[in-house]
Amino acid sequence: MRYLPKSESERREMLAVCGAASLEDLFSHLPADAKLNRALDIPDGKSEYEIVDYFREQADRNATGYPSFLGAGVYYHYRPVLVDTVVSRGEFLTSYTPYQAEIAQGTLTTIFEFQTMVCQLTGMEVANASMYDGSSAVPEAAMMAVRITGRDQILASRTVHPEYREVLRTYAQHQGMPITEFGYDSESGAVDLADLEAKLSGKVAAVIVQSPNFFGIVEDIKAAAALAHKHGALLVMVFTEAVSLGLLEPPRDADIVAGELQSFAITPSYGGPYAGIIATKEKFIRQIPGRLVGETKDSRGNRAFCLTLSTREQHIRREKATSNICTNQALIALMATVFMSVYGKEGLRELAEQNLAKAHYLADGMQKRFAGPFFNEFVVKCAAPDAVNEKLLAKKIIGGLPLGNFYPELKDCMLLCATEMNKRGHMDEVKSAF
Amino acid sequence: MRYLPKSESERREMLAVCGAASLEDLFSHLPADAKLNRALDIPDGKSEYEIVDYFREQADRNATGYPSFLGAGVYYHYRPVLVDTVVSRGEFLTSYTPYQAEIAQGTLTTIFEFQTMVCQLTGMEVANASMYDGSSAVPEAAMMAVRITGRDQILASRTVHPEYREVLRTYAQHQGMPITEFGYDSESGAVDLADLEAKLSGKVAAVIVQSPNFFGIVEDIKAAAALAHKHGALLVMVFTEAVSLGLLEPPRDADIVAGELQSFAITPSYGGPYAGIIATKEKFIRQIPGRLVGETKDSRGNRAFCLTLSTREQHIRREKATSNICTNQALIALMATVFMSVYGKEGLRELAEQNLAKAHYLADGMQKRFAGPFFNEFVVKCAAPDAVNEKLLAKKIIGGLPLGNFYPELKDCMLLCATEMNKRGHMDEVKSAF
Amino acid sequence: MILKTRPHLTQNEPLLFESSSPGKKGYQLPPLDVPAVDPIAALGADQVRGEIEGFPEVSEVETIRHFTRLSTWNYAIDLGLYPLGSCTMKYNPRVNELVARTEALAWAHPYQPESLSQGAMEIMAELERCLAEITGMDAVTLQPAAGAHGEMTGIMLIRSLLEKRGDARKKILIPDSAHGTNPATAHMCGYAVQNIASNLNGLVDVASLERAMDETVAGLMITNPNTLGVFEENIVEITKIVHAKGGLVYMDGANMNALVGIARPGDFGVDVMHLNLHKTFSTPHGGGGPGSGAVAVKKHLEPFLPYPRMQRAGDQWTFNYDLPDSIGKVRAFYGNFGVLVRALAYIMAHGGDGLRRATMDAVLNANYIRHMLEPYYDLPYKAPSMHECVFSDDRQAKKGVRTGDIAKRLIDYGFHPYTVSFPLIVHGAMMIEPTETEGKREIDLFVEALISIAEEVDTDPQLVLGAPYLTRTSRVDEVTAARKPIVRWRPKATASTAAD
Amino acid sequence: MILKTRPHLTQNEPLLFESSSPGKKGYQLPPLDVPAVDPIAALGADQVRGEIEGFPEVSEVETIRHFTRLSTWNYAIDLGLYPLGSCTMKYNPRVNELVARTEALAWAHPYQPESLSQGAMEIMAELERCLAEITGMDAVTLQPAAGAHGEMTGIMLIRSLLEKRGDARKKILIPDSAHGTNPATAHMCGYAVQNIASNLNGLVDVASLERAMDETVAGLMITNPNTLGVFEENIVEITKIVHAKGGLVYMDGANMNALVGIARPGDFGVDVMHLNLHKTFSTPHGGGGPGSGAVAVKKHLEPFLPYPRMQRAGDQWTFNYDLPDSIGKVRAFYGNFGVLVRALAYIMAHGGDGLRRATMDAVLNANYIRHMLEPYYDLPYKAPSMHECVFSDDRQAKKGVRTGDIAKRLIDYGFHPYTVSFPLIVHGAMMIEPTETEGKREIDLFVEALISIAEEVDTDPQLVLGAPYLTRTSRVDEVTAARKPIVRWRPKATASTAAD
Ligand SMILES: Cc1ncc(COP(=O)(O)O)c(C=O)c1O
Ligand SMILES: Cc1ncc(COP(=O)(O)O)c(C=O)c1O
Repeated sequence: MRYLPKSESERREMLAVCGAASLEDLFSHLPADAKLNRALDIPDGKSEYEIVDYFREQADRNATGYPSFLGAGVYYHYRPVLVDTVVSRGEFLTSYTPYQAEIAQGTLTTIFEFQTMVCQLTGMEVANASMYDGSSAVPEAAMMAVRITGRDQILASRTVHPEYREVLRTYAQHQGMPITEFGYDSESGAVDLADLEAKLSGKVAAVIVQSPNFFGIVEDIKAAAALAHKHGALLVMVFTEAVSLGLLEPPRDADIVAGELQSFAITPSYGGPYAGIIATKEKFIRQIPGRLVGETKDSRGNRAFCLTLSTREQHIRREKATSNICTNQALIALMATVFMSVYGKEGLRELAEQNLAKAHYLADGMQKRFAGPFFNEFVVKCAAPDAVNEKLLAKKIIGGLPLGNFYPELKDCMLLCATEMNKRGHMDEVKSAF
Repeated sequence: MRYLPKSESERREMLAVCGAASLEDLFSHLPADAKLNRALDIPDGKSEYEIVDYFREQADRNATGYPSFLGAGVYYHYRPVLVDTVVSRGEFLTSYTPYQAEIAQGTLTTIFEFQTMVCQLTGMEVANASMYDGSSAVPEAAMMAVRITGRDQILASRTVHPEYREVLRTYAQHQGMPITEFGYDSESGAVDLADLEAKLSGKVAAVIVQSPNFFGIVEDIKAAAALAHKHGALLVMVFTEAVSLGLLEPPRDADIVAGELQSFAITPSYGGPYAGIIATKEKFIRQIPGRLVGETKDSRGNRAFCLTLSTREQHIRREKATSNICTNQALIALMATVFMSVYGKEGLRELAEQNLAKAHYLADGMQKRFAGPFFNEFVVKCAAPDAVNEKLLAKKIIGGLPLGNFYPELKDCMLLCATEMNKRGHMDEVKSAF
Repeated sequence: MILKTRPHLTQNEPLLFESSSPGKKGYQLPPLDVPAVDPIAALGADQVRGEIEGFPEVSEVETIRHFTRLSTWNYAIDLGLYPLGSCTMKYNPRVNELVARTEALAWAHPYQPESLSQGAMEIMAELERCLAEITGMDAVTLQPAAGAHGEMTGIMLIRSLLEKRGDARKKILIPDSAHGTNPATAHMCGYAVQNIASNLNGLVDVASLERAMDETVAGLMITNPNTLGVFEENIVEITKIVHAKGGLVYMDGANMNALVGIARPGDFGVDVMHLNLHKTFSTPHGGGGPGSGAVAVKKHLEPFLPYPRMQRAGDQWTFNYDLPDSIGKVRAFYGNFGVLVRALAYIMAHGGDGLRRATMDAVLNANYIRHMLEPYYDLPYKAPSMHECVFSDDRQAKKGVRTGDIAKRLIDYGFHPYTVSFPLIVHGAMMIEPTETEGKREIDLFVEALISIAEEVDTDPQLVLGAPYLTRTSRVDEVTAARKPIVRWRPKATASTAAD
Repeated sequence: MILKTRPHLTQNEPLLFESSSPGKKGYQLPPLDVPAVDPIAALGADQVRGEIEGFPEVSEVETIRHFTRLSTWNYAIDLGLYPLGSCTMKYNPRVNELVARTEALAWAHPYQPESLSQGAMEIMAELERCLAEITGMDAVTLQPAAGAHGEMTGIMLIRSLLEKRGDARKKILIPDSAHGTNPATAHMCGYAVQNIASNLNGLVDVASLERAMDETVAGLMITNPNTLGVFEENIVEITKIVHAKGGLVYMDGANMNALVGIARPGDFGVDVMHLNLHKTFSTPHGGGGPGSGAVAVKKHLEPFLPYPRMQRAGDQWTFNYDLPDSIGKVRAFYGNFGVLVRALAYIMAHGGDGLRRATMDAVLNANYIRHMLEPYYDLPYKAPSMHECVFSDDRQAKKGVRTGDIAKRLIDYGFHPYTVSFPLIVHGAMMIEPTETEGKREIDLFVEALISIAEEVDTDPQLVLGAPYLTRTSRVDEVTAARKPIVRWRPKATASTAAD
């Protein structure tokens, strides 16, 4: 077998050293009732070419080449070719967590750059090396707030991505961390600050707000933070569309930022792998979950990087760790790092402005459900979202996300997204389908 | 521009050092009548994404996914994924000819391995680092034979790839190297040894025979070599289908082997780039064209490799060089090297046997034009080759090569090829089209 | 003698921020085909940021050089044996990278219509089937993003089942040899952790377990083979003890590379377990992720699995969200799909028999190393080894050389170190997992290196203490890093020279 | 001071043959879906070989490690400045690699029907158009595989035209500064070579040319800018002199990176020229190829171009083989199509104005280096530099240090050396071509390195003579290699240790 680099004679030599007569001998000490006494019911090993064919066949049963207006937490953006060039290098692809700093300075340096760029984008002071994704970063941020404040209640806006809130509920259920949701303003589509204020109390550890929110509306983080802070709670700002950070005022008033970098050259890949982040203020550094890379020196005095503050982590602190996370999303974070390097200061701005322009072109003349300012997504009213989507599918266009499942009160609404990849002609077709 | 790594301020600083006020200043010494006074008529620079779109659009106007039964010097074979993995490494892709051995041992070692494997396959003693392709290797081999023998005439079999013979004629025309062709046996499709013998004389430098020949027939190289040697001529053996070397007796009786390695994981790529080779006997090493890598030691006594015998080459010997070749096909030769490493001793045999089986399955029951033994190509008789191909095209199958253009006497014939990539079902469809 | 490496120059490289210059660009966007929109008009001046201070400004060639140069500072499987115990650093087949990039898979949106996602769903369904067969379990969820995430999912499943039975219970039992994620997970799921001391053979002490197991215990988290690489010989009895008291058995499947095709947790009493697809099933570790922590369960836990679950409706796959007992989602969407594609490609390449052969070669390699090194290093537990073996630095410590020092010296010999100081029950642990994708030659060089280091420790311990010498970065001061953490670049902090 | 590199360990690696073991496999084929055929029955026993002696037998993981390890022994553009004069080692954009692998282009068979090849043909036609515009010529053939191949094509074109006029003539004039391919090519085309000495400025001496040019001369092969990187200021006069005597002017276009968008050979009297697409148009050098040596001609040479020529038939491209005056094919099929795709992608990325800007940056870089280094190295010719500058080792030679030694020392400083000992008219030449894809930072480091080496030559010439020190392979003994050439591995020759 091509993945097993041994000849039969080598196996025999090695078995002899082990004092075993056969490979099966090596397992003779296993209790008989724990052993499998038949072959696995998995077809014989296949050649590379058959494997490629199989996945192509499956891919042919998926949509290909459909222009799409789906967003809702997963965005279509151009992917610079350099991204795969870099992450395909075996030195990045086939290494592991940089425990041994002396032979992992490549990975460590890129993570340090990643942490820095996440701080620059979010206006935070420290950022970790990545979380599984945006959705799981949210409960981790909430737990962090609980540790910091010593309080236990969480207030989450209903405009936070519905799946993120579901994940928050799952994580929270056994931690004695009650979650309360607050509403949105039915006019603007932004958080209902009055409802938030009403629900705030001295027991609240964190207020969680997303911007741009699930409806695409840019939130007033300053105002939400002011309310939270008034009650001694932390403000957790969530983002799902990282490209917006190229244009929007960073959430400097937030205490913790939890977000998803999928927009930064990470393919949609049917839902993952993506890369989540948590960023915060310097003073909360010891409560941050996940890995952190720090700058130091080697014994010759050269700048060097290493994993640091690992006493926060499970392999040292065990049940008292800030999180159980171990393997994170390093290679995906590297994709985002390369993306940020390629686009850079001017590029990210231009990219964000193109998104703004595209979405506003698409929205123009449509019946928008909400009046608040929006970035590259917006909610549009239509009697039968599914029917509109069917019409578009007939033209080989994938429409927007009908909102009825997540928001029963918005069952006559659809969330549409337009990015730099959407062409004007297709947008015109979408408009005419309503 | 993304390929120009300078900011405007850096340009200004550098211009200042040069004592120039502007970039245009750097060209002020060019005579005015030699200068272009308008912009180039080439559209504005495009983004990566537009470039990808353009080539996709062009690709969409080419055949995709058609099973094909074309061979005739260019063969469809599986391409191990490792090939692109290796040649995409910047260290191989973006380096040049290994003039500076101390920082090119990677390339040098792979070429040494390449040379060795070509020798092992062909039964020759030395091989060069590559030629442009198989077709240009043929005249280079002929010129080599002329230098070795001091004679000037070349006898080439009509069963050598017609395009290779055309290239031979082009190269030969101004070198006082007359080319005479000899025929094939109309029964067997192999060289007509009687015709060869009749045309041989003490003026002949080389006899050129291809095996498997253009009709797919395996030639009797031993017999042809015996005739050539009897008249003091060299025997040049040509191959276009390198996979056949996995199964066929190597041409040990030949003096020079000139061939094409396209079959070794080199995509058809509409005709190039491919990799030619020349291999020969040790005693002719100083007459071989192109680059050679040799083993030596470094000053610390470690094994090392370097370019060697460069006094044969144009940059030293100028008009007395063995050839004018400079840049060769190194990266493509590396593809073949990786291919040979992946398939190895057993794999190349199994691959060749699969080709044999597929072609014989396809040929079975068809009206073969020639009776000689064949490898993975054969000539089939049919009244109207073009009509058959049209019928197949309607089924999205690309048929064989009608032979009328190259061999007027075979205008009712088609050359068909079947490799490990051709599926039985498609072969059955081809059979039924005749 | 160092046989495997020679020093060679590598390029220095500053941070991206340090090589930026205003106006340098690595990107170009297609021209906008719609009217530009003034951000301030659209969003309000308060909402529009100024420039991203300090953000990189580099060209394309600088970007590729930056990351290429940095990459050369890394060790990787593609360069050699990577014997990090417990991490199963096996060869990552490149065909898996290719298929994961198939356009209609890589660019599939999780909310695209199910009718246009049948291929992706079929892939997930087939992987679930294979993993159930391999583990001997009844159902699999692919949602968890890594092993620890799978553990959390699994313990929540246990909790939900117990809650449904009427009592979530209080504690989880965990052997003291367990990985740190186990106790951390139990804690996140609202359980207290009770450690079970290992017996003299490094195994779960059945008597202690019996004593600890009562109706306040929700279950046992066990790793099998355990972190010493030893198969829990009493596993059937152990699971019976737990079950007898109404508890459930969670198995940490990080070490499944020792069992695939040989033994199935489902057959020896495990109720729920995770698999690390990035270990056993060869998906690349990528410098620390992504992974996948698929969780396999027995029938009785199936109703509690995260939603949605795939099910057949006629000839189509559909997602079922209507699962009232589900613990809920543990992450958005369906899992690390791109990782799942790779894992299935790996399983297909091996096939059933090939997977078993891989397991046998993995165990052969570990046993060979164990036998070759036993004369030189202390082997604290003598039970038969499966896929890894754990030595201690006991003999070398007498010369003042610890496992971490030997690890650093191994670097000079051209190898990534083994896992250092884990499991905690071995003082000065040296945990070696070669995996099946190492040939005899590479393993022999590794063995020779460790023997040579053992000799160095005898003759010249200082040599080992100062290692590594042949790396561009010598021993890194981790203490200072933690004392005053600098976790991001700032303009002022760069006194280092341009060519740093 | 060496600012750019630090030593780091790299993996040793034996040859593939040395790590083979019988039965190891790196491949698997799909099962045969037709009956197997007995080779001996089908071909005869005489025609069937035994096993391929010595051929590799290694697994997939060993293959990837083999080549990955070897790759780390190479320097490359992706690692830094590669200032090989005359080679135009510029950045190779990665998008070009992507588009060249587009399935329907990479897998197109040259004999597939024209109707199913329109995309490929359109790409070639568009590239021909762009190259004609850039060179100011009338027609382009893409068939030649590299520069030297293009030269051969071009000289054959000249010969064919002259033959058609009645006299092929005898000689080709070539400046003594020319690249070796020029005389070698002329010889292959049946011409005698007459050298034209350069004048004191390194330029073609117009008077000598005038003297040499007569009716026996078929033409002049000129390189412009010449190999000193100097624009032939009398080029218009030169071409007139040649034309006046019925000769033709061939331009070696290897240095077109100095002219694109600034000046066009077609406008200053050139009849035929080649372009090295692997230089000027950024296609990767790949360790020595593949390249493309497209040839551009004026109208009067067009009928002689290699067949087939593309032409329009309605809305389709077709190949025309019916060209009675054609010199014939110079290679099978249509050229190095995969290289052509990359070159067109490069041209599209820059656009007309971008190409001009690239030229200007290339010339700026060369002039900057020249100015910075002039105080330290002898500049034998003072004419203004275009895209490269040529120093000599004159000052350093006095200390016994030659250009080749300085080159080796540059390696320690983290750079690929410049071109050594070419052009021949400069004794001890140091030929430096930075290209436009180098930033100021990299160039400054290069300048500092050469200045530092100049100081080392003054203070410690032995240091320079022993270089390089920081490479895994120290100075290589090329003399022994040539004296008793070992150009292939043989089993007996491997006394070297397993871990070599
Ligand atoms: C025994 C064991 N359990 C659990 C884990 C955690 O898995 P992951 O890193 O995928 O979260 C690991 C990982 O190193 C491990 O070795
Ligand atoms: C001036 C000059 N002419 C011709 C050539 C030959 O080009 P190629 O190597 O593409 O055959 C070169 C290549 O180095 C060159 O520098």
